[in-house]
This record gives sequence, structure tokens and C-alpha cells, in this order.
Amino acid sequence: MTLIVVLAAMGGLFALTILALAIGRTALGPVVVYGGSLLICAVAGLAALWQLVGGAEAPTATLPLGLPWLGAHFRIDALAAFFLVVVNLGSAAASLFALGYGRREHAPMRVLPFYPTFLAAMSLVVVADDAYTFLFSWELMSISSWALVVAHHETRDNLRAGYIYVVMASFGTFALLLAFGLLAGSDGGYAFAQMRDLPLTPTVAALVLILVLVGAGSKAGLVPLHVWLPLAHPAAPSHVSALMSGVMTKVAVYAFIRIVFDLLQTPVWWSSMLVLAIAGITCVMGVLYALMQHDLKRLLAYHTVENIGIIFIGLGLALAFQAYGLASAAALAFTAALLHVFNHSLFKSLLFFGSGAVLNATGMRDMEHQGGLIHRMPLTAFTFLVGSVAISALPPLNGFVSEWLTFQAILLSPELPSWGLKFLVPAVGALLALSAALAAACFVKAFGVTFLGRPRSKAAERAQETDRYSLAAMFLLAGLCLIAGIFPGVFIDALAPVAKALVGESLPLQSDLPYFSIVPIAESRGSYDGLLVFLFMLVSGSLAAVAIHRLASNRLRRGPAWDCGFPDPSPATQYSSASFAQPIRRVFGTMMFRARETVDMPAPGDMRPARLEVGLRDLIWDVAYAPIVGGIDYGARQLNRLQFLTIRQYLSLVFAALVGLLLVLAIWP
Amino acid sequence: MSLDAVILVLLIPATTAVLLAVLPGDRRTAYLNIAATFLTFLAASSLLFFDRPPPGPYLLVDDLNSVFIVLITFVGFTTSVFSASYIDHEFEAGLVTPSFLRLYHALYQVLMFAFGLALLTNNIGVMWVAIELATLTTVMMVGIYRTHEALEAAWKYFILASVGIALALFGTILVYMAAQPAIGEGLDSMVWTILMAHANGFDPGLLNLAFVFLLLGYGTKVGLAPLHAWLPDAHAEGPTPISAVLSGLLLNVALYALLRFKMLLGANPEALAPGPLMIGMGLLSVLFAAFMLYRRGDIKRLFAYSSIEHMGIITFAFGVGGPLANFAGLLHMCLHSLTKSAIFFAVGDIVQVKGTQKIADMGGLTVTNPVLGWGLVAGVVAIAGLPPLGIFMSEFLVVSSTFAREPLLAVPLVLGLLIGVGALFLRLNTIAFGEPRGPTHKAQGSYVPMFAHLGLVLMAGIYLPGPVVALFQNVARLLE
Amino acid sequence: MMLNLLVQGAQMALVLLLAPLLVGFVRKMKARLLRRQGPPLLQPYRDLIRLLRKEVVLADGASWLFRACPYVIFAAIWVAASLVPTFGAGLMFSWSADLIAIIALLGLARFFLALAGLDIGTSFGGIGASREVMIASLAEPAMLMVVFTLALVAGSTQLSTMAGFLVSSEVGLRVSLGMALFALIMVAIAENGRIPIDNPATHLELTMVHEAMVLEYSGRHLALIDLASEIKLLLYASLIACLFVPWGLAPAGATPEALAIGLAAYVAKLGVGGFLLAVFETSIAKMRVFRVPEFLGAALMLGLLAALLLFVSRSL
Amino acid sequence: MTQSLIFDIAHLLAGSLLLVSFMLLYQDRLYALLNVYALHALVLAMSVAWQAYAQDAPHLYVTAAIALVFKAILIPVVLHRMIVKLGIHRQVETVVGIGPTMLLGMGLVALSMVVMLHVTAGADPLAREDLAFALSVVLLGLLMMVTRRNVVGQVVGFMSLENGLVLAATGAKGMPLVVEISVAFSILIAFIVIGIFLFRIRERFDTVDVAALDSYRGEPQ
Repeated sequence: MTLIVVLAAMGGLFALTILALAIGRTALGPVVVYGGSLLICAVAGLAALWQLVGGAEAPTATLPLGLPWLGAHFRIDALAAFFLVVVNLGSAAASLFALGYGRREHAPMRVLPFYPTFLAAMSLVVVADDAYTFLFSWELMSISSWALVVAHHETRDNLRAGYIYVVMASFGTFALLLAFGLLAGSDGGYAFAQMRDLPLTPTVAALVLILVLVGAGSKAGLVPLHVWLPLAHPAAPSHVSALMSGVMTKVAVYAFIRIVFDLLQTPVWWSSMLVLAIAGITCVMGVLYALMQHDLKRLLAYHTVENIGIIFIGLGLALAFQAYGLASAAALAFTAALLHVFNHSLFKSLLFFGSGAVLNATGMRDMEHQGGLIHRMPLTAFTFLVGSVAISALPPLNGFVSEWLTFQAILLSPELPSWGLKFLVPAVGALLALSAALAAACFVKAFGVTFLGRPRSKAAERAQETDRYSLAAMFLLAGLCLIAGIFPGVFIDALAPVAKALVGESLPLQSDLPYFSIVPIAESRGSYDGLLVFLFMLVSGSLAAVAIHRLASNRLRRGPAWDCGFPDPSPATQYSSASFAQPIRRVFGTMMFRARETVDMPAPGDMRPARLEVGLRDLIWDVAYAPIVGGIDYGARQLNRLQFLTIRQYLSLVFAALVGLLLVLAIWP
Repeated sequence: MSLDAVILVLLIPATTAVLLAVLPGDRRTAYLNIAATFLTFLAASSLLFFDRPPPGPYLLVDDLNSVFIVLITFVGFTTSVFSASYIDHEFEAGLVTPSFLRLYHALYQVLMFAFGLALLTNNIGVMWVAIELATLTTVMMVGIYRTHEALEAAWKYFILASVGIALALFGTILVYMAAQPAIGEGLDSMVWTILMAHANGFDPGLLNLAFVFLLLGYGTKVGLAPLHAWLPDAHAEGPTPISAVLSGLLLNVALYALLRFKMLLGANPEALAPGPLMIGMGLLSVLFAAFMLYRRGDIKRLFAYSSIEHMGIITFAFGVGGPLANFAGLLHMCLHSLTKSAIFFAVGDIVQVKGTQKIADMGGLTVTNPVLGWGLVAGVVAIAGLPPLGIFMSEFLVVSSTFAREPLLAVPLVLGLLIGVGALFLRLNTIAFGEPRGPTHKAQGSYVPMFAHLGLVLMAGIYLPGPVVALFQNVARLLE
Repeated sequence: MMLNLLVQGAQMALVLLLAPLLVGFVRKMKARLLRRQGPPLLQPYRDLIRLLRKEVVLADGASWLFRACPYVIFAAIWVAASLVPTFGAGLMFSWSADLIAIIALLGLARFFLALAGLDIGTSFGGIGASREVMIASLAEPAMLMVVFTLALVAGSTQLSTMAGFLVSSEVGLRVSLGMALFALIMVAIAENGRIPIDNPATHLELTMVHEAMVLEYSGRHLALIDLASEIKLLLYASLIACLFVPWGLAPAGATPEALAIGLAAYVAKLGVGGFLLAVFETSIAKMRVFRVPEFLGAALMLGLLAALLLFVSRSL
Repeated sequence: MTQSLIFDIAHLLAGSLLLVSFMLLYQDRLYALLNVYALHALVLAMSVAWQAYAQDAPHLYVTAAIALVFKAILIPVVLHRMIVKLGIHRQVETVVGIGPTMLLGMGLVALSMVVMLHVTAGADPLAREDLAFALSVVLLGLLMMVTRRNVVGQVVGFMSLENGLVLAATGAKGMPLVVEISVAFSILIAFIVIGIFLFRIRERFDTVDVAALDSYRGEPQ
């Protein structure tokens, strides 16, 4: 039943694509496409939710499509259902946002036809139950999102972003393809059911694991495979950026979980170490890169990298605990990861919506020209603030809950017998803590420079509050962030069947605990109650306010800012995003980015302004990618000579080939 | 009944060729051309449905060549439709003369006849003659514009092809000598069906030697590196419909010949396995072409090199063998000729719109000519092996089935594919996106053939009809 | 039940009332160490009341966030402080937030404080905010590493449980605990903007961190923020007290006598702590802002080392 | 006449064809080259005729006749004319010197012998020896094509290669279509020669007179 609804929904989305080709140019186009996708995704999401909570038997179906002798297999187990919820919730929210935002699109025919396909492809990846259908949808997802990335192709950067994206995407797909090739075995058992039964040798299993880490990781944005992400996500229209960052990366996480936890039955003992190390590095690198950005959307994209790192830390811990048979601990780590998947999809979409609203209001992505928007667009500012608090992992919002669970899981590391892990896990914990703190710093900067202070440009002064559809979407997500923050138990219980299915154990039931508190292992080990914390703060804050206004003064007078006696007229003297990040850049940047500051101080009497220039270098690109590019270019240049030989020289090639083959024959036994 | 169909497949083009040769050159002859190719296509496809005649000394119909003949005649038909509109535009533009039209259309039919003969014959000698005929015809068509570049390309093609032909003939003679002791003197020793029947009695050493010569001889036509040199220039300098014919038809026919001889070697237990040789040349072609794609400034050469890459993939697949890989190779061959000819249709229009073949002088095509531009994008996405289009399926099968058995072979293949994808999209960015560059006339050529092909490829990616699958699987088993 | 609620309420009131006193005490001690008379002990209360009575002068560019921040900051820190065991462990709601949550609450307060610093759009606010987050970005992980160490020892992140465990005999002296204590003290100094990180008494603009952020605040807003920072100092003091000198801490559901003893012990601990702080502050000088990272980096390393050494010492 | 004698004569003729191929390689003046090629064709005609007699396959006489008339007489004359008309250098320009070419040729012959003896253990000796000679003639022809710069040199190389093919074809007992094939090949050669004349190719295959087209491939070099 659920499956039928979901597949029908996908069909509907493809139909919308056709429709978009027809009426995309008309004023009606965006309304139909986005409204339609909103409804369809809402339905599909609800169906999946029903499947997840109702815990019915996993429905399966086989359509006579795809590989002829195999057919297209579909299945919705608990894992798929959960990710369907994430995907379709995000898609629905994005469509709602786009109902307002998308109407102002200047090239609708470059967005509308691909948008529903993109949504459908993401859901299809999750419900696919054989390798061909999976990779087909996976690559369809990539290519349709590529089309959306190059929708605004006038700017060179977007084209470059799209190019790097499509190459990296094919790279990842090939990695997954090879992995499936190994899992399927030589006689091509491409159905997931067959793969689960196929026994693998340890080396093959290890190979599969690495390939999956590369394939899914390149899509999710694990360092050092993340390079395309901060280029491509911001280049797309904002609602698509939200989808790519908030949802598509989660599909990649799904691929990792599906293959490593489900299909790959042979355990690889060192897998957890590899995953943990990469994940820890990803966290810190991601947030440090984010701190150095001035482009709001790119900053958000880099934060996606960071959060993916957090998710993979959870998954790595789950692998570690699973490898040593600590099922309940594995369940804790796994649940933490999944909960963060959900939470991140909420607040990352929310933040991208906010950035879209800002982009719309001021026409700029560069934070250095924003400022003071909180006065012009207070509602957007409020929702963006909620998102910032959530992503900075601060109570009482949802971001904190999942990171708290991850910490709790890390604290179980002493139970691990392996020495390597004993030492690795606390180190990873330190990295996680560092990245959490840096994230907070980064969002103080993002929100402060964009929304607070004084406008740094005319455009920022003239900004207008965004339309009501966008606001509705943002408030919806902000509300969900709060609810998921103060009633985490409900969501953890919803995840129980997933954990049960994949790590064989699940967290104790949370919803019957008093005051909605959550207790991952035992009361004595640690507990958290978002609701109470929230209420306490509400009460004490309002108590203080009331008391003061009643008993003490409530008088208020406006006046010029004091600023130690010399208030500066020009907004240019405010702290900008670069200057705000400067202390942190001096701490980390010199090592991470070869940050170099050059001060050009004119001589006294010289009228030109002094300049301070900061040079940052992306070492990962320099080390990992530049050589490849150079190598290919070199090879192309060398081989290209062959295009300009004379006929006689070509004949000599043929002659050489002939003689060579004859020699082979002559020495053939 | 069906023997008549076979005769028709050969007869229609032959007679039409004579007819077109004698008729005065005129725009209307294009319609005669279309009609003839269409009838040929009908006759060919009827081969699928009626029971087949017993193989004679000269003619043979089996699963393998019926797949080829249907594909070839279909692409021949659509190409003739496209070429009608294309040549018409050239004619209006005053680029070509009536005598040109006459020659062009006559040669087109001769070509179709040569292909049909090469595919349907049961005799390796006749096959060789037919392929030589096809070569000479295409040489003349490539040089038909009489420009310096065209003449040079044609000349280069001619010389290299002649050497290839010579080598192929030597191989054919060797096969005969290998067969002659077992079968006896005379015609029988050149007849496929009989050769196959007695293959295991042949002298393996001679067969090996023969295969080396045949691989190099027909491989020249397939365009495998390092024998590819004629291919890019021939594609680039001839009329665009002929580029489509070369990529979509000639390469496949040559490949068909190779496959036949591979089967022959496969049927002889002592002979060395032809697989490794084909795998080696296939990989070489893929990697080489992938690198060559990067520095192409000429749009037709770009896609010519991509043809080399894909012929490499197909040869590789057949070299690997096994039901999956063979199926994949066959599928890839069909889809590649459909896609590549569709791309060349698009390229023809683009060149007419922009008035140049230099990629640097064209840009923003999706802005100026949306239908054409997105058609090209779809074609490139397809040729890059991305869904929802069908080549994804064949590449999926090739890579995954190879990797499970021979991991070390799949890795270089994947590298080549990846590098190729990079190059194709790099050029696509320049052609289809960005600020519009160059003139922006309306395109004259008809879009119908292009989108017909793309539609078929799209369908293949999503749903393959059962009968087609069954047919392909039979062929795959035949090729074992 | 009723009693528990009462005790919890008492704790909340206690931290509120005691915080200014601690600050006053420290100031007094410092003055005395410098052979000065120094302000009276109750001076902080007077300041607060005076500020509360004054009207608020709000900068023109201030937004609603600027006015909301003091309440958020105050609420967050107050809640955090009231969840740290002071005189008695196992308070009624102590389980509603463990040590990690408490640190996060402080982080929340800092988050909004930094935003408030940026709101008006003055350069000093910017200086303060950017330096604050830089310091925090190193102090928080250091703090969390301390938490790890203790949690790994006590097998819990629940403060009451930790205190209960650490007071028990089986802990003994551990090198990692020592390191943790050291790191925690360094973090506490940094977090509360004490010398050598920041000087609460200074108004030399270029050296300020905390003061620079609250520069634009006045009246009741300033009062709330000052009170909040005083509570924060108290919070850290009582945190160190309950984690490293948990003796005298009244167990859960204890009798009134025990509570009384706990209270006395607590006040004594605060006194000692305040005195030590004063001694420390008078004996060293403030460091340059960009020496702070090294200081906190050392704390972070100490914390990590403590966590790692733990395994060694444990496995022995 | 005994079988062995037949064999020996066939062998002798085939061998002498190979010898003439070497003479071709040795030539350094075009006229001489053409004359030697005529000789080459003549020997081929004789060998084909002998095969026709030996296998009493009358149709092979046709092939022999073609070889004699077309290759031994017509083509050399035409080429001779052409050299005069187009004012082609009378010198044979070689890529590698005559000496090294000869050595290479030796290597090739050795190779073909090895291959033949290695692979065709079973085949009947006449065919086998014949085949070995044919293969070496083919290889030498190819070698000539790639080591000679003159168009005439290259054409001659190709034609000697083709002679090798015909030798092989006739050597194969009772091979059908030999006549057709040799005709087809003569047409091919005619095309080439005409092509040279048409495109007024002076020196090399790859400088058609119109321009130095090698430089242009529609590509930035």
C-alpha cells in the first residue's frame, strides 16, 4: 500500500516534468509545478511516516523496467521509510518555499522541468531494491541537479561549479558501480536480496567498503571529496540549494548505511577507524572552511560538510560497537546519527531558505554588503536565528539533542576492547567538540554580519520582507526544529525500528519517561530534558522581565550609540565578516590555509587608502586535485601530437602494430 | 518468402543507385532516396518476423546479422531523412551543385547496398569485397566537397583504408588456407556456416595468424587505436550526414566482420582466445580517445573521437565475453549508433546555424536555439553514459560484470570513461551554455530524426521490450 | 516531593543571592592583597540596584534582539547555575540537564551575548564579539575534554552521580584527574574573563573582551548582564567545588541537618576559592589577546591528555 | 612432371619474388625502381601462371594476364609519364638509409619465416613455404611504404604488397574469387594512381599540391 502510494507519487512527479515542459513559460507554470510537488511530496512523506510508525511488514514490488531479466525492485523497510520521510519533508518544504521564491525565477524553463525529476529521483534511490534501479535513480538525481546547478549559466563560476559537480558525481557513481559489481558477483546478482546472501572474502569486503566510502562520501561531501559541494550547492536556485544540502547529502548517507550496514554482511574490523578518522577531519575542516567564507550560501554549504562529518562520526561509532558486539551502544550511536540526519535536513533547509530570502531582498550573496536586515525583514531574521541556534548545537533546539547523543555514544568508548579505538574515539570527541564550538562562532558571524549592525550597501537598506509562502516554509521548519528539540523522545522512538533492523538493538522506549526526558542508557549515566530546560528558561526569563518592569524602572530613551565616545558615521567601520573571523583565522588559518596577510600602508601624506589583503589557499585542492588536472592536461598535450602526423607516420603505426602482434604470435607457446 | 526479403534488402538499394545515377541531379531525388531507404528498412525488419531461409553459399540470415541489418537500415533511413533537409539547405545556400546531388544520392544507395551485402553474405570473400566497396564509396563521399581539407581527409582515409583492406584480405586468405585441408578446396571453404561447422578441425596456428591480420585490417575500419587516424578527419570534412553514416553504420559493419571471425576462433579449442587482443585494443582506444577529447577545437572531430572511445568500449565488452558482457556490448553498439547519429544530426544543424565547426566560435546554444541546444545536451548526456538514457545500462553491465571477474581490467576502463565524461562536459559547457556567441540563425535541418533516436535511447534506458532482449540474448550466446 | 521542590527553589535563590557576594569578596580580597581598603563587600548589590533603577538609553540602531538578549543570557545562565549541585546533590530537576547540557547552556548565553555585541554596528562590539567567540572556540572543547575525563571516571555525565562517585573511596588519586582539574581552572578563568585573559575592571578599550560587547548596554539590561556574569563565576566555582572537593555535599533526599552542613561546606569552599582566585589574579599580569589561544590550547591538550591517560591508568 | 619438380619451381618463383622485393628496397632512383617493379610483377605473373598450371585452375591464367598486362606494363608506364609530367624528383628519398632498410627487411623475413614455421606445423609444405614468402613480401611492401618519402616509392610499395597478396591467394589451393579479388585490387591501385594524378601529389602522399594541409586539421596545433 505505502509503496504503491510512493511509486504513484513518483509517477506524478515525472508527469509534472512533462507538464512543466508544456506550460513552464506561462505564469501558471511555477504554481502548478511547485504546488503539485508540494502536495505529492506531502502525501508520499505521510505514507512513509505511516509505514515507519505503523511498523507494518516492508512492502515490496517489482516493475518490468530497468534490467530486463531482473526488473525494477522496490522495497520500503524501516530505513527506507525513515529516509523517505526526510526526503519528502524537505522536498515539500522546498516546494512551499518555491511557491513564492520560484515565481521570481528569470529562467523558469531551466528550473521547472528538472525540479520534479530531481525530487522523484531522490525518493527512488531510497526505495530502490536492486543495484540497477538504485544507480539509475542515483545518477538521475545527479544529472537533474546538475541541470539545476547550471540553470543560471550566465556566470562563469556556476558553469565551473556544474562541471566539477558532474565529474565528481560520475566519479562517485563509478565507485558505487564497482562496489555493486563486487557485491553482485560474477553472475550478476544485482538484486539486493541476492547481494545479502552472497558470501564475500575479507579483501573483497574491504574493497567494497572503501569504494562505498568513496562513492557515497563524494556525494555526501566527506573531506577530501567535498570540493564540488561548496561550489555547486550555492550555484543552484536557493530552494534547490536547500534540497541539495539538506536532502541530497542525506540520500548519500542512506547509500552508505544501506550498503555497509545492510548489504555488506562480512564485517571489516578496521572500517570503523577509517570512517571515524575521516569523519572527524571532515567536521573540523568543514567548519574552518565555513568560517573563512564571505558568501552566505557557500558558508552554509561548508557547514553541510561539517554536519555530514558529525553524522559519519555516529555511523563510525556504530560500526565500532557493532564490530565488538556491543549492540545497545551501537544502537545509541546509530540513532544519534539518524537523528542528526533528520535535524540537519530541517535546519539546513531552513537556513538556505533564509539565505534565499536575503538573496532575493538584496540581490547579493556576499555578506560584506549586507547588514541591518533584521530591521527590514524581522520574520526572516527570526527564523534564521532559530536555524543558527539549532545548527550551533545549543539547547533547547534539536541540533543539540543529536550531538548530545553522539557525545553519550563517545563516552561509551571505554567498553571497546580495541586499543586503537580507545585512543581514537576521545580524539574524535575532541574534534567534534571543537567543531561544535567553531560552528557557534561561525553562525554568530553569519547572523551578526548579515542581519545585525548597520546596512553596508544601498541594497541592504532597501531590502523588503520576503513573501508569505517563503515565510510559511521557514516558520514550518523553525517550528519543527523547536519541537524536535523539546520532545526528542518521540523522534528517538520513531527511529527504534530502524536501529533494531540494522544494528539488532534499539534504544529503550523514551516516550513513557516523565517530562519527555531522554535517557539513552540509564538515568545514572546521563539524561537530558529539552522540555524542562526550555520551560525553565522561559519562566526565569519572563520572571526576570516582569519583576524588573514591575518593581524597577521600565523607562527607555533612544540615543546615539556611545561606542566609547566616538560613534563613527560610516557603516564601513563595522566589523565585517572577514574582520570577525580574523582572530580565528590567525589561530587556525596560518596552518590550514597558508593564510598570508599583506599590509600596504601608504607613506604619510599619501592620499591612497591603506590596504590589508589576506591570501587563503585551499590546500586540499592544491594537494589532491591540482595534480590530477595537471596530469590529464599533460597527457592530453602529449597525445595530441598524434593528431598531426603525416600519413606515412600513421602507416608506420599500423606497421608497428602488425609487427608487434606477429612477434607475439612468434613467441606464443 | 523471407529469402525474397533478403534479396530485396540488396536489390532495392542497387536499383535505386542506378536510377539515381542516371536521373538528373535534382532536389526531389532526395525523396526517392528516403523512399528507397525506407523500403529497405521494411524489408530488413521483415527478416525478424518471417522464418529464415536455409543459409545458401552466398546469403545467410541468422540472429546476429539480422540485428545488425535492422539497425543499419533503420539508421540509414533516418539519416536519409535528415540528409534530405540538410542537403536541401546546402543547395539553397548554393554550396552544392545538381551534379553533386546526383553523385551524393547515388553513392548513398551504393553504400546501403554495400552494407547490406557485407552483413547478409555467407561468404568471407564476398564480405571482404563488400567492405572494400563500402570503403571506396565513403572515400568519395568524404571528398565530395572538393575543399582542400576534404580532399586531404579523403586521401588519408583512402590510403589507410587500402592498407587495412590489404591486411584483411591476407587474413581472409589465411582463413581459407586453414579451412581448406579440413573442408576441401573450393567455395565451401569460404562459407560461414560450413566454416563454423568444421572450425574445430582447422589448423589453429593459421587461424591465429589470420585473426591478427583480420583484427588489424577490419580494426582499421572500426577505428581502433592506433589504426584510427583516418576517422576524425573523415568525420570532420565530409557532409554531416556522412559523418553520421560513418559513425553509425560503417564502424558497426566492420565490427560485425570482426565478431564473425572471433566466433570462428572461439569455435576452435586450440586457437588462441581472441579476447585478450580485443580487450587490449579496446582499452587502448578508450584511454587514447578520452585524452584526445580534451584538445579538440572542432566539434565534429570531438564527436568522432568519442566514437573511437565507444568502439573501444564495445570491442572491450566483446573481448571480455560472457553472456552479460556480450549482451552489454551488443546493446552498447546499437545505442551508440543511434545516439551518435542523433548527435551528428544536431551537429549538422549547429554547424549550419553557426557557420563554423570551431567550438570556440559557438556558445550559448541553449539560449539562442533552445530545442537544438537541449537536443545536443541530451545527446551528450546519453553518450556520457548517464541516465535516464540507455547507454547507462550497457556501461553498467560492462563495468560491473567485468569488475566482478577481472578487477584490473575494469579500473582502466572506468578511468577512461571518467576522463571522457570530463572532456565532453567541458566542451558542452562552451557550446550549449554561457553567453551566446556567433551567428544565431534558425536551424534548417529537421529535428525529427534526432529526437526519434534519442527517444529510442531513452526508452532503452527505462524499458527494453522482451523480444529485443530475447534476440540479444540469443546473439550473446552465439558469440560465446 | 514538596521538600525537594523547596530545596530546588532554595538552590535557585541561593545562586542568585550569593553570586554578587562572591564577586564582592574577590574584589575585597584583591584590594586587601594590594594593601588597599577596597570597596565594601556588598558593593555589587548596590551597583545592581542602582542600575536597575536607572532608565535604559538604547542606541538608535538597536533591534529587538538587542533588548531580548539580556533576558535570554540571564535565563540561560541562571538555569545552568541552578542545576549545578551547590550544597546538595540529586536535586529534584538535576537530571533534566547533565554537565554537557550545562556547558551548552553557557554556550547559548555566549552566543546571544556576541550577537548583542554585533547588533549596534559599532567597532568595539565587533572586537569584543570576535575575540569572545575565538576564546570560546578553544575553551569549550577544553571544557568538554574535562567532562570526558570525569565522565569516563565516573561513568556518567550526571553531575550528582559524578560528585557522588568522586567522593567515594574507590577513585583515589589519579594523574588524569589532576590534569582535568588544572584544565578546568584554566577554562574557568578564560570563560569568566578574569586575568590573565581579560580584565573585568578595565576600560582600556583595546584590551577588553567582555566589556566591549556590553559597551552599549545600560540600565536594567546592564544590570541583568552583570548579574549573569557574576552567576557564571559562581557557577564555575561551585562546579569545581562539587567535582573536585565534593566533601560535605548533601546526598539526594538528605535530612535538613545534612543540607545545613552542605550549605556551610559550600560557603567555605566558595570563600577559599575566591581567596585563591584573588591571589592568582594579583600575582600575574594580563596577557596579549593572541597569547590566549596558546593558553587555551594548553588547556585543551591537558584535557585530551587526561582523557587518554585515563585508559592507561585504568588498564593498569 | 613429378610433384617435387612442380613444388621446386613454385618455390623458386616465390623465392625470386621475395628477392625482387629486396631489389625494390635497394633501389635509389625512381626509374630503376619502376623497372624493378615491372620485374616484380613479371615474376608474380609467372608464379601465378605456374600455379594455374600446377593446380590446373585455368581461371588463374586470367589473374596472371592481369598481372602481366596491367602491373608489369601499364602501371610502370603511367607512373613513368607521371614522374615526367609532375616533375617529381628522380631521387628516392628514404626515411632511414637503404642499408638499415635492408637489415629491417631481413628481420621481417626472418620474422615471417619464424611465424609461419611456428604456427603452421600442420599445413602442407607447398602452401606453407608459399605463405611464408607471401607474408614476407607483404611485410616488405609495407616497410617500403613507411620508409619511402616519394609518392611513387610508396605506391610501388603498396603494389608490391598487393603482389604478395595475390601470391598468397594463388598459393592457396583452389581458392575461389581470386580473379575477382585481383581485379578489385587492380581497381584500387588504379584509384590510387589516378588520385595521385588528380590531386597532383608531388612528393608524398601527405602533401597534396594545393597546400601544406598537414598543418591544418581544423585544430589548433
